[in-house]
Amino acid sequence: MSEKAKVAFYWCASCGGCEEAVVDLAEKILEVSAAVEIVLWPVALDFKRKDIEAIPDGGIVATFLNGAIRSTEQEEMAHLLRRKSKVMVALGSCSQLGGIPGLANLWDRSAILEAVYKGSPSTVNPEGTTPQTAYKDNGRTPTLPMLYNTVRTLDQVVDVDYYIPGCAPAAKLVLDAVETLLSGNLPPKGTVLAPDRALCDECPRRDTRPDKLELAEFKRPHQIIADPEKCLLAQGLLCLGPATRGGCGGLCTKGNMPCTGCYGPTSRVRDYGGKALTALASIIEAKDDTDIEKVLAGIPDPVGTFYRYSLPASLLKRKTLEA
Amino acid sequence: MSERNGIVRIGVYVCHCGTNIAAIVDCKAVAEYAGGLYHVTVSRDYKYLCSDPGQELIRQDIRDHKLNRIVVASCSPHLHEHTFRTAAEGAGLNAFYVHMVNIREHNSWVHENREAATKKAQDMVRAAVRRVVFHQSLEKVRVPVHPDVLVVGGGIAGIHAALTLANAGKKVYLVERQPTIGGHMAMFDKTFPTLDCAACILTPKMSSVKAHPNITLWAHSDVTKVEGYVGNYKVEVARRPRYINEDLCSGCLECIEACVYKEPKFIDEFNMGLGKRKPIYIPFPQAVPQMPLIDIDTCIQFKSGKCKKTCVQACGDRHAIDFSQKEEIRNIEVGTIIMATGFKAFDARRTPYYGYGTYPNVYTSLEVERLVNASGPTAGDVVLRDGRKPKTVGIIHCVGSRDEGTNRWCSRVCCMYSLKLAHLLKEHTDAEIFNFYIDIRTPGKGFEEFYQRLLSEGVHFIRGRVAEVTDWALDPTEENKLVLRVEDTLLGTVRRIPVDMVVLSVGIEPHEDAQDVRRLFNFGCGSEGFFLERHPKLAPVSTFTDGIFVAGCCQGPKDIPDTVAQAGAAAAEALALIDTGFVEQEPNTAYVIEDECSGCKTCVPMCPYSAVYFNADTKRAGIHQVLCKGCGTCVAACPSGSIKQHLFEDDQIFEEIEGVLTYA
Amino acid sequence: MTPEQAAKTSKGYLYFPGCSLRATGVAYEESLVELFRLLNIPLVELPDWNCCGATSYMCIDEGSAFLLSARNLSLAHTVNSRDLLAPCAACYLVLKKTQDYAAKHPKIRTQVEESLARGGLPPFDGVKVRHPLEMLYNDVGRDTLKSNVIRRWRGGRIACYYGCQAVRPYDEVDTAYNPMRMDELLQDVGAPTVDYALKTKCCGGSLTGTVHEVGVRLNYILLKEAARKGAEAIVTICPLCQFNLDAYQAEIRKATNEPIDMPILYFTQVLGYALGGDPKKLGLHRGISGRDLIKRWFPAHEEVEAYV
Amino acid sequence: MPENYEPKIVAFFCNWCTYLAADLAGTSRMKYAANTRVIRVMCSGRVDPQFVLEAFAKGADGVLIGGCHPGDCHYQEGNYKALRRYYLLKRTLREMGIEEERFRLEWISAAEGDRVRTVVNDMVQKLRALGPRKMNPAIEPELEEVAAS
Repeated sequence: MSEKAKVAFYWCASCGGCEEAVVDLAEKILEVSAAVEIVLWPVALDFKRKDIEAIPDGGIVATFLNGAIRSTEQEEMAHLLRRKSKVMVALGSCSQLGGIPGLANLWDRSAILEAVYKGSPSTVNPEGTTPQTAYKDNGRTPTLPMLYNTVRTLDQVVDVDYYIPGCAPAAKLVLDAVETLLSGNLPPKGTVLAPDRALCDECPRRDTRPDKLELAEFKRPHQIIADPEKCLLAQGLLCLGPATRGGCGGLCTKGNMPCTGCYGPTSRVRDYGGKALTALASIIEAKDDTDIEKVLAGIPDPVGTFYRYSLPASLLKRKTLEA
Repeated sequence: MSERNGIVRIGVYVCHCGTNIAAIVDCKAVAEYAGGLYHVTVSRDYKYLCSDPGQELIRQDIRDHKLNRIVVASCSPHLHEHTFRTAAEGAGLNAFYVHMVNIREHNSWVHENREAATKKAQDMVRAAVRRVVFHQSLEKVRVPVHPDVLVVGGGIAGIHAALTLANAGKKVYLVERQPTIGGHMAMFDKTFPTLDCAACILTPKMSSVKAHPNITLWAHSDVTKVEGYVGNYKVEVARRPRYINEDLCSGCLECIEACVYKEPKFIDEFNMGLGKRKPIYIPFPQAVPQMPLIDIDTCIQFKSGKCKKTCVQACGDRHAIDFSQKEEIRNIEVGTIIMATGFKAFDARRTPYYGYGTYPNVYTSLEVERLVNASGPTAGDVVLRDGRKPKTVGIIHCVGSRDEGTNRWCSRVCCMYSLKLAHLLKEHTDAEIFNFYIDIRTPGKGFEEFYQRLLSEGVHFIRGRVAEVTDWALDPTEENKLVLRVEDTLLGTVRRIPVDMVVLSVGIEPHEDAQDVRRLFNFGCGSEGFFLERHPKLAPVSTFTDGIFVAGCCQGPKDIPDTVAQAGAAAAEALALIDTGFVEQEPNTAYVIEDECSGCKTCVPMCPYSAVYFNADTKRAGIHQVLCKGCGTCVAACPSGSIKQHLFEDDQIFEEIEGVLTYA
Repeated sequence: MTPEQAAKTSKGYLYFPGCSLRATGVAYEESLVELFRLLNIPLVELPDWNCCGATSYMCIDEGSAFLLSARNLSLAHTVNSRDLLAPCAACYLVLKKTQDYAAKHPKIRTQVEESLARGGLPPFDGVKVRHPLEMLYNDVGRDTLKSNVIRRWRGGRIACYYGCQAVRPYDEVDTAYNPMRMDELLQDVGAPTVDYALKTKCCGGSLTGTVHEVGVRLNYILLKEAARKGAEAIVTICPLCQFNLDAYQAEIRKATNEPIDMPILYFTQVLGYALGGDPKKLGLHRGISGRDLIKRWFPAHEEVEAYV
Repeated sequence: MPENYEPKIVAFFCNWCTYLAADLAGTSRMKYAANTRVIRVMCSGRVDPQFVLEAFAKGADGVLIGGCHPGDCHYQEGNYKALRRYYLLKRTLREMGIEEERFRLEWISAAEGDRVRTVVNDMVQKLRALGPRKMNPAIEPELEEVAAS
């Protein structure tokens, strides 16, 4: 056992979907577990923080960390695991780009607590209780991790070696990544362990997109019955496949749903949203200012659309608020 | 970056441009600042970098310090980018390692605060230093130049340019909108200051155009489409029907004689409506091509189909008259284009206070040109519209010129032609003549002498802008006269001058469709509508579109000598291109990194030149390098960052952005 | 009448009389009211209006002058969305000028608005200032006017005199050079007009009161040229022009020995009479000069006749 | 607002119209505020939204794009592409808390040197009135007092 490579899995601000991606390895997981020694996997196995602290620095071959960093606990664990690991892998959109939790960057901590614990219609909280980081109770002071104002990607907190994109990542990518890491034949640091072409490359609908596509309006999926063969963008749907890294094999587009961009940008792009925006705006047909505005009304939530998974990783990182 | 581009050694050069830059920007401080930037090996300021010693300084530094990037902070790249690129090449450095920072036009000339201007210059230099790190060696693309030339407009400018080129052995297409070439000059009687007859010097040139084997003349035709780029323009010309078959017509003009209208009845455009013509007509006797045309608005055959067609009978066996003639489209390929579309005379109705159109005896200068012309509607007899002969004439200068209400510019010709018309009217009628002027401007060879001559001929000159031409009479001397009310600024009093005839010396304007025309050809216009030259002094006949040149009044008001000189210059520019045989294109083309392209096709509709295409076999986009004009629109559109543009790489621009915003 | 015209005129107009139409120019008001009654167009007087400031106040204190004029605009804004009719050329010009300057110079606008606010008045945006000549020409239209004519023209030829302020510098009433709209309207009711080069030349304005000789001479020129062109009467659109041309003819006769005695009418009087208005109600008895001619041209006992 | 606050504007000017107009403003010696830093692109259509985002991310107070008038683009329609991106980007920026005045697209032809002057001066004036950019909040909020039981 002792010569087996130590591997850790950890989750921060995420939904747990990435854990599913690991479970999705199905029987392959046996091969993985045969090859490695899992030293941390909170979702499945009972290890404690002290177990990790006991491992010498660099004693873990690889940590697969999913989820964004938005609390003191997540930041501490990220630092701890970084120290203990030779290789740090950001697993999934949240860890790589901020993910869905990253949209919290349109607000700050107080606004979020206000909405979640007081403002939301389904909340019953007559005393207006909100989470406290510490609470004095009979001489004890239990503490809770503190929620930050801003959600960060993993690499904004610690040094990251590799990224596995996706919300959730395709099981195959996880498997390939594990195999690559175990092989010792490591790609350059910073590599995203997925193809570096946009999704269209693997989308079966690509050939149905007209060479010169110009759109007169944008439609939302509930407004039309999408043709199951034809390019979704050509049907007016907001498909972000052209701007999004491939690797998923077109799971959504095969399911007749447009790509929402969870695999993030290719390596040549600094701001996913900027490129997603240009992919759509560039092919609008209208020329007149009011006509253009009319077409753009079909994109009611531009930030939520273009930065659905990547707001913390974007150039602006978050919404600016009054000082 | 260093791995990709080797060891970067940058030389920064800050130009004083005499005091043009140095007076506002602290050039020494900028150079010192640049010297401290990463990768900068040498940094200097210098009085005139574009001078020979300035260029040599750069070349010497390249050799001595093994510089492989050059940043020149001086004037606009539109002025001297070529100079400094060539200098770098002289020292063996690829031209595209040079980048210019504009600290003159964009800085010292527009700012007043030395501190702010210097800071801005430092920001811009820092951006450039960061940018050039990412520059790469590039090769210029050579494109062959088609040897044929298109000349648009058959006035004196177009005629002279066409003949110059044709005489040099080049094939020329001359396209003219009117049924005849000759333009405005053909309407003039005499030319100032020599008073030689306009027709005598122009008509031989018109005939040579028709006779020249190298010139294809298409009158009564319009350019309808222009595609392509320098050296390779594809042009579509629509030849409007004259209803005369030009191959069959012998130019005998018997058809005109034979027309069922025995007397000319319709407004004669060439004579400014002072004469009459028939439905089948030739604009004027020396028109080229020497061939009639039919006006379908007045021809009975076209209006009712029930004409005796005496013209056809007169034409007889030649069968040249063809009522069914249709517009013909011709497609040609040329390498260069000369725009010589001329001007529009100011419409005197826009100055209603001068009574043109209200009082019949108010004439425009062009009408008077026809009136004094021996081949004009009155055979040179100056008879007013009411049948009288004028005993007094008032000539008002600057009508539609130098006027906030109409056009602000000087027409550059109305002083001289007003003097000429004063002389001719005096000669023809012995009338008393008053010139009303703002200033007399005679800055040409023999011009001032001509003015002195007029003074000695007893023509009156009253300095003042005429307020109005009116027919209200204060006393019997003004009965049945046109009264010019004017403040005589030399006497300091308001005067009323009663005259029989008023001549409005109208100014020069761009054609009404000048904007459409230059859009068709894709080059620039000034705000007033005259075609914009590339540089007012150093490239006066070039446009910002390579291979298209301008000559004559379409570029701005000018007289015949200047027009001819400019036409010659435009022809010479075209010849220079043709005889070089190729043009070197700025290698700022876009290119697809095929391996990275997903084949999403977003880029394909971006390109107006169809340079971007989708390869159905490889499922990747591609860009025809020869067709790409380097706008970069597809680059900005590519959602996966798989298209790049030479000289405007993403990395280079990002570095510039960060450079101007980073405080070192 | 087009549907747009009908909508516009049936809504009616706010009316700003100004001082002249209540004094020397009372015939202008009388004829305007009568004409609008004949055309069945509502005319509502602007409540609590004040002096427009005229052009003289502008020269002394622009700030206060704008405020004076803006108060009227603000009142009009409060009342309703009808256009504001200013028949006096001076009122018309000053109101237009206030709007124009406020639009072009935010500082003026702010000052005026602050002052208005202190008086509890709203801003003065959005009120359209109109002159009856242009309003009749555009909103009523030549065709409607023509079809309402029920009296044949019995008078002589007319010189149309527009004066300076209605056509300069704003050209909504008509162009500054050779305006023709009044000519066209009068021709429509049958009155022949002459070519009159002095249509927009100066009537002397207040000069007749200040530098009297100069002012009167200007009127002499206008009258004489009209006569020379064969006109027997001058028709105006401005109360000051009308007054200047009308009041000093006796003085001119005395000074020049020329038999000048010419009726000076408002265009609303001529139009009103053609549409069947009562001469008295049109104020035609108020003229000073050419009274005989006025009586002959506009007889009170004249039966209204069907005139198609 | 800090004293003597001077907004910094990154300006992307197209080579054929607005850059030349700025040259013309220079040769005409028109004076305007020294707050812009011009980056030359061949066409306003080259302006990738990322450039604008990058400029704002690196602290620009304003971004100005200058292109040829509609119908006058040297490359026929690049300016229309710029226009479409501009509108979408403007909406996106607004939601990111960047005020509208900070991002501007202007059509300025090569003959309109004076327009460069007025547009730059106007933008500088508006940005001065607006003051410095809004700040991002600190990632870690100030710890609140521990509540007593």
